Amino acid sequence: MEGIYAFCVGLLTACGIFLTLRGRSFSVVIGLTLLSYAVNLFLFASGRLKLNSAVVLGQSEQYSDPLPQALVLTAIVIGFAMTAFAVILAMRARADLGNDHVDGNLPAQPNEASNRSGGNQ
Amino acid sequence: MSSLIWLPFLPLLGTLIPLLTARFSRTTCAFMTAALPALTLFLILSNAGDIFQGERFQAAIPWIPAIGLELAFRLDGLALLFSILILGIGLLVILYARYYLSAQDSIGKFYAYLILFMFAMLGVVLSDNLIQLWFFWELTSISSFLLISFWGHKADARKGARMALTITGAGGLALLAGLLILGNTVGSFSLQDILDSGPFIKDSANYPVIVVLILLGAFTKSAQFPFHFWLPNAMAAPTPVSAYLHSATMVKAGIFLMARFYPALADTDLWFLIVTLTGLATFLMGAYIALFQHDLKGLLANSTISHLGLITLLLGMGTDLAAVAAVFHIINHAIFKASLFMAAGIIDHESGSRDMRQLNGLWKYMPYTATLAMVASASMAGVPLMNGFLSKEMFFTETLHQASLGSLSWLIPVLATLGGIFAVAYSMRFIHDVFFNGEPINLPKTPHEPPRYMRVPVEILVALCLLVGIFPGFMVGDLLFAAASATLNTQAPSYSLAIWHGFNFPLLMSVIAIIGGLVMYQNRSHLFKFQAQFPKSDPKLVFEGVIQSIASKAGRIIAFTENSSLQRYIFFTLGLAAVMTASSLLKLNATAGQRPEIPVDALSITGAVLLSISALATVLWHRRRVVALITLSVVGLIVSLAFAQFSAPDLALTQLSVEVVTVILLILALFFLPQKTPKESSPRRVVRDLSLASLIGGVIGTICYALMTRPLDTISTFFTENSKTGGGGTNVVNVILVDFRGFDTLGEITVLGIAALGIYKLISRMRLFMPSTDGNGLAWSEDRHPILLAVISQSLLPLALLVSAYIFLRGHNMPGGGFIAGLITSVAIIQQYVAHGVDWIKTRIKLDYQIMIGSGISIATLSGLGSWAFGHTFLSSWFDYFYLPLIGKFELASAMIFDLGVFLTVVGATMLILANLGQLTTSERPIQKEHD
Amino acid sequence: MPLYLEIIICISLLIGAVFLLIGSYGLIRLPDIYMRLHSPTKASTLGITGVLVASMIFQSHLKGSFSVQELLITLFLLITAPVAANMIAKTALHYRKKPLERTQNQELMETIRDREEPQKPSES
Amino acid sequence: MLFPMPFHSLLLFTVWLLLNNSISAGHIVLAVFFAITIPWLVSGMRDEHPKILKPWLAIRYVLMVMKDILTANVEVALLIIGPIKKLNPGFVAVPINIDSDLGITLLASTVSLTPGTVSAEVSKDKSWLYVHALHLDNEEELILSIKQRYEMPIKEIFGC
Amino acid sequence: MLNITIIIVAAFICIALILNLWRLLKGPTTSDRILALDTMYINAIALILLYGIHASSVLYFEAALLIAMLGFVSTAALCKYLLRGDIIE
Amino acid sequence: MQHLSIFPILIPLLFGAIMLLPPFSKDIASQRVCSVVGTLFLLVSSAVLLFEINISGVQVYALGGWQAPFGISLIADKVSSLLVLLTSFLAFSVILYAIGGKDKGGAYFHPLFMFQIMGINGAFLTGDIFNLFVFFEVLLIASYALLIHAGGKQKTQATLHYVILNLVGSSLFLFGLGILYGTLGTLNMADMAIKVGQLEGETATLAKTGALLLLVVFGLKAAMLPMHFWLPKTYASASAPVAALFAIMTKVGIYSIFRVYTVIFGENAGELANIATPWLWPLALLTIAIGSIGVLASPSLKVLSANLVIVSSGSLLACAAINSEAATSAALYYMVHSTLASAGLFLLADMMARQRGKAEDRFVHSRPFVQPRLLGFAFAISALALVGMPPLSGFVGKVMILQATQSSLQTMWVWPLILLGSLAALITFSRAGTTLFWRHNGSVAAEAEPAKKTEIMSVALLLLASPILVLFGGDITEFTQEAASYLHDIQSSAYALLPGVTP
Ligand code: NA
Ligand code: NA
Repeated sequence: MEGIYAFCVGLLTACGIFLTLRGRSFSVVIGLTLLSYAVNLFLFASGRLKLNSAVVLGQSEQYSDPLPQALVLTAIVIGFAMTAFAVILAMRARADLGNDHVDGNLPAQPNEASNRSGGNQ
Repeated sequence: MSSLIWLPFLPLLGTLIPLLTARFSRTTCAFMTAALPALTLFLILSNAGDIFQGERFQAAIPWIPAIGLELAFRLDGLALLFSILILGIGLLVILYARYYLSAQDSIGKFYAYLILFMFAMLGVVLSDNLIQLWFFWELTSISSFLLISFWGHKADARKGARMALTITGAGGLALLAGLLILGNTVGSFSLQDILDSGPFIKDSANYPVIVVLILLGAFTKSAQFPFHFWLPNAMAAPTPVSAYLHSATMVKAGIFLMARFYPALADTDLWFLIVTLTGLATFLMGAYIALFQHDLKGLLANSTISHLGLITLLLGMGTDLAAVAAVFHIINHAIFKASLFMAAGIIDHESGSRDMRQLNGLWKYMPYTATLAMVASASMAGVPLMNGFLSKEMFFTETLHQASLGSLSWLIPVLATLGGIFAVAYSMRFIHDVFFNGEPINLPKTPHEPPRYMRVPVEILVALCLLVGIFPGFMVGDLLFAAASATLNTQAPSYSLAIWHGFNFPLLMSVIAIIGGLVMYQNRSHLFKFQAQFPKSDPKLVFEGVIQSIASKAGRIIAFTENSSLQRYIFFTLGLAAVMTASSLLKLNATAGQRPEIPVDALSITGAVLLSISALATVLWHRRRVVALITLSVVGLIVSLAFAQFSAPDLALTQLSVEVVTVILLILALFFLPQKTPKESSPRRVVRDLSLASLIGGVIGTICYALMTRPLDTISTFFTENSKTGGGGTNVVNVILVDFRGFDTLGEITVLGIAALGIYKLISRMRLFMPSTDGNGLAWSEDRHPILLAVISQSLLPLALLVSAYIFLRGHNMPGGGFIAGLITSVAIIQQYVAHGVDWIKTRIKLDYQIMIGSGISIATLSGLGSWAFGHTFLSSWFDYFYLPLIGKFELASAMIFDLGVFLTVVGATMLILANLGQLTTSERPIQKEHD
Repeated sequence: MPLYLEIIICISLLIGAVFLLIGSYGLIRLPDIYMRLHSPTKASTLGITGVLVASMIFQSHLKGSFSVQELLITLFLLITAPVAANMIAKTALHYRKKPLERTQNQELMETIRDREEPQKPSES
Repeated sequence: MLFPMPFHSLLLFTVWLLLNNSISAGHIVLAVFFAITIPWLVSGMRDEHPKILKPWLAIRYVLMVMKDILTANVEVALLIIGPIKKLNPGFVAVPINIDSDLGITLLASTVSLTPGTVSAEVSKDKSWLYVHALHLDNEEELILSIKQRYEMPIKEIFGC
Repeated sequence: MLNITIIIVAAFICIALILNLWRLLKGPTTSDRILALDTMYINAIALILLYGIHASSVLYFEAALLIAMLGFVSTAALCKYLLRGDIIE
Repeated sequence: MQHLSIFPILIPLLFGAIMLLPPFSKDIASQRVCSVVGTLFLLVSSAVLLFEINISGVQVYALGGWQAPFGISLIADKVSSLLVLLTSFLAFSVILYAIGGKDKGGAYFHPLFMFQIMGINGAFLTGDIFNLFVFFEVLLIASYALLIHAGGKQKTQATLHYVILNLVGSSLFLFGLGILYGTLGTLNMADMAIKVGQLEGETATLAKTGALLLLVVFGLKAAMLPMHFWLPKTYASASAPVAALFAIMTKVGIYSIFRVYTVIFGENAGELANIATPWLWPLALLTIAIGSIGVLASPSLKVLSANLVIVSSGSLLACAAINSEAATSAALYYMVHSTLASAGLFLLADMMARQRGKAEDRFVHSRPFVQPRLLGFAFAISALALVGMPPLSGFVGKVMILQATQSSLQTMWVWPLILLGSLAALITFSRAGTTLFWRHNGSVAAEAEPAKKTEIMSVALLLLASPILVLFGGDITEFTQEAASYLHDIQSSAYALLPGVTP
């Protein structure tokens, strides 16, 4: 199980980082969200995985480590606050700078042809 | 002499006087300004007798021992000599400047700078501590900068001052390094210790470094080749400044430094080689260039360089007598050069020009001044009966005794004579070209004699030229001896100060110099023609050019590195992290540890597959934003399920609710952002990013696995053991949050509150582009508030609030708590916003979310403060069980108040963000009439 | 746990699972978005009810008291599922998603999309 | 007024006890507390809705719908796994005659939950309910059954 | 018996979830994806409740309840976005 | 006064929260009073705290009454209380400036300012590494919000970069924390310091990766190369009081490096002893170099100030790399000096920019100043302090750093860089000063805004600190020396803080 778990954490990290390295603010925000999932799972795992051992006294026979859980809770909330700020800041940047590139200006596009319509509907 | 500690500070006090007295008459100002330096001079002179007897005054009090700095002064012969020059000539300059400066110039500011500089110089020469010496050394650089740039509105003054500051400042840094190494080598920063450790220093491995660094300081300050070029450009300063800085003080500081460290550093081959060669080169070059200057002050400036070279050369020779000669020339040069500068200033002041091509035949207009100038330049030329002659004779004598250059040693006296020839020639030019040589050409003013008292300083100095020249022993004998002894740190050797030593070789050299000089001046036109062939380069422009090219190169480097590309910045940051972690991970032999693993089941595999595929899908489709959002939601859902599976119900709940709020937020944002992302990353960039991402992902995954498969001893048993008894709750995670680590939670809700405030700030001035169609040009639906959604949302609200209350109340003992409850409430309210719109809500509820945040944080904090009343630390919890008839046993805990604060902050923050974000559009967007 | 309880639990679990699976299967199988809408709205709702009943019985047994919390989940789902379906249908209509070829009264779709009254009211 | 929304208060009271699986005195007190405070809190956030005039009819209606949900679900499940070729989907416009939004919503929801139909839209003038049927045999029959089986009772319950 | 049933049921739900994901990835329309996500929420509820039975634990109910409540909100918001762009107007 | 050590956190927190509530929430005048009173309280209590610590030694404040290592403890020792006092003094001075009118142009300036102070003080005081993360986030989010204060395109753009980079940083921080908890099983820094010494083999290797991740995070905050890129634009675009307050932000990163890599991964960390040093060395030196190049390239006073911050970060990192008591002492002194001096320069730059019309603070010729003498004097003071020339505090700090090098190899690298850095600053400042004050055309600009009394007072306070640091340099360096030796002594910085634990 640990192997699968670790694989997922690594994959999420990789996905998050790849998106964070993109040029558009929305992709970056999505990347950061993925990264924060990875972070939370990682931090959680630092207390080791246990099944059927929720740390509610009297409800389980053995207990998992409650401390990382508390830490992850804090991290989730803080991550939410930060993501929210980043999202709105991205909007503000679009409003102020006219585009949604993280650098505030669009890179020179050699050919617009690559901008194919994705057609999501 | 107990006053020695505060003596140098007397002039410093004086810097305020001119600023305060400037509003009175200029004369008053000048006299008041002069008072303290005069007093200082008097106090110092009153001790001269003792010093002539060979005594040395020292005083020190500790200051900053950590850097070896103490407030330490010494008054010995050398210091006495320099103090007299600094203060004496300083006083004359004060008098002179009173007349020189025009009414527009702020005389108060000028005097203030001058006194500051005087203080700094005095500090340098009186210092008995290396660091303190450097301290004052730098002060001279700074205050001379102020003086040189006194006419800062002129470009020349600015550039000249900058150049002087840059060169001397750079030298100062080298000096600091040298002094620090010197002090560390000896183990003391006390000057006396250094002077007493000469042999030790010269034997030490650090000696070459020390010598080079200290000499760099000295050479830059004393305008030695190749650092000489700043000095002529410092002539942009008012002439009193030049008279002061370039005769007795600033440039002499470098000489002083060499003299001061003479016992510690001199008399080695290295010293000889560097110092004599530099001195010789400077001596010749200065003299040569001086001849070709058309600017009166330019001539004097280059002559100064030359004379400084001469003194340096003497100090480099390493014989005691050479040192004596050097000290003597220091005195003489100060006297005649100060008077010459002042004379040049008078000429400039009264004729409006310093250009020797315009200045001709001034004898007729200012014979008195001319006479003074002629005496002084005679001294500069080394004409007998003048003081300059005496020290030059000693110099020539010493050059003859040099053997250090081996078979080439004869070069030194020859070159010295050559320098002498040039000196005579430029002195001649100074006299003849200005006072005779026809009629003035196009002078702005008709020249005339200066005011009476403007001449006084010149008269005094010229008188000194003669007096010292004729009665050297009487005038400066004791002083010279004391200063020379102090320089040598031992009794000076015997020498004769007689005017006449009989016909000897040095005399011959003098004669050759004088005759040669006259001949050379006579035939100057050939020389000028020869010189005119060389391209002229203005060192100022060259220097500015160099500085500017350095700045622009720096600019290019910065523009290249800080290219404003966030992608690059992130890449570097993550790259460093990857390199650091990966490199240390290489040492991990086995990834898996000893801890038994949980067996894999199909459910988990399904979860992993769902998670992986949706994460990958998010990446693949990140340019189709809505789709990415949906796949992201799946990832969030699976993560929550994972938390639930691995025994963290609280985490699952929190993750779920945060997830929903985040998605709503992202959807809100999506409306204002482009619907799709263009494909703009080059394949190379994609490969690069993919590699980095996989590397870090791999590293993190590996570490995660390695951690999970190793046993761990944690502090957590304490929490499970004390949760119920100490924290009053059975949900240990919640008890950690509100009690054991409640401080974290307080910080966390503060973060949330601040984020909301910040977002409010972001929103409040946002001007948004609102698309009227979707990404493909399809107009939006006209149904603003679908009826089913509206009605159902209304019915859900009370239920949601009830659930929220349920989650809140049970949090302490079962999964739940204030945070999750807060999010549920927020989501329920947001749901109303989605279903009904802002306008509808606005008329119906009047919640001030900002107040909610404020009171939430306040309540949480105050609940923690309550414990102070009982003498406990902040956030100490309190709980008890109560029994009420009918209701039964129930628990009350301070943690619940804390949790209430959390709840309020969460609701306030989320709503402040979302409601305001929603509100953004309502005012501008045309409201369609609802059909009813 | 008494056998009869176990049997009941197992049966309701299985029923639930089957319907859940059918619901999700329909999502794959049905040819257009309008038809697919039916499958989770109905089958999955029933499926989840099965699981909820099982859970309810099981938890009641576990706690030793009557546990009906799960009814609340059912309540929520019953309330929200039609709205979700309605909203999704609206989006599909809004984007003029073509239904299956043989869908009857296709001409109504544009009317529905614009929330107008039907041009020629059905022959009622 | 202590109970601005008596139905909701009752619901909240019940749900609280349901959530806590308890009818202890403490929970009853809390349940009453929430039954009073929550409606009071949200009362501002509501449009006026018609009152339930015939509660018994309402209960009967709920039970009937539940039964229909069961049967409908089985039917739909069979349709889903059966041959798709046999399915005849279609849109249907159902004329409705209910004044209140709540009533329309209830009707639409019921339609969605019961036999192979999903409420797709309500017309602007709220006099038509558009329905998508998974298998449309007989259009009139469907309209009639919706109107009789569901619309009628709803109108009666709310008296409109 | 219960254990075997749980395994079977879990397998069913897993398959259901995979099918949902399939639809979610395949689309073809965003509406389909939202529908798939919504269905996924329902299956997740079932899974959690099942897990509660399996673990004989009462701690999972809230998670199920929350998914039921919140899943709808995000479905509604996504649909509203597709319809109007602006979800809070 | 057993609660004294939490005052520096609680005072700004409460004042910040109260300013969100009526009657303060809608009225800037009362918020200003509130802020001044709050920061004054803070200043006084921090001073008293420092005084007490100096007399009676380190204070451990167990929050919630839960003893270390189980609960969160605040550690008020000489190091942290010095930096808290520094922050409080800075806060007080900056708020004086802000109430001159810079607090307008957006909501919530005062509460956010307070929260930012709370975050910084919390980061200095906490003895728990996760709590450190929390306070980092508090100060970061407040800084994000303050950065955009008064709006403008540049601000938005710079903030976006700053925010995203720091979000990445926070993720790395949590990864690092996860690793450290996963290997050490504790969060209290003193406890970690003790447990680290017992790690061996593969667990030690794992812990090392965590420690290095934290180094990246702290390095990002401290503007360590190659993570310094964000700083110049961010600082230069920030509104003046915010930029001035930011002068301490990099120091939080530096402080954390000292705390973590001296106490936890210091001499006594067994296999993990001094793990940061090999990385810190090159990066610190390169940071000084790139900062100095930036100094030379600076086109305006604000950018110059920002680049000077990078140079000072580099110098401080070099101290961390030297890793000795003398170096730590030098760093502490230098931190105080450079924070106040650069804050003063940021404020000054703003005062000057407001009087120069369109030229603002760029080094181009412009209209003359309304208050040339005042500004000139202040400029000279801050220039001297920042270049590191006598008689101001810069030279003391510089000499202390130079004196702290321990081997000739270190000397060979550190000395030239630091001295050349000073030269770069000297060149730039002399160019800047002569241009700003003497290259004029036209008359005073019509829109020129003379500096207000409170603003002058604020800058005066900040700049006055510099000569005072020299004048009382003996006592101050003695204090920093003691503080440094505390930090390097595992007995007092770890064992003594844990009840019942002995080496
Ligand atoms: Na002439
Ligand atoms: Na809106």
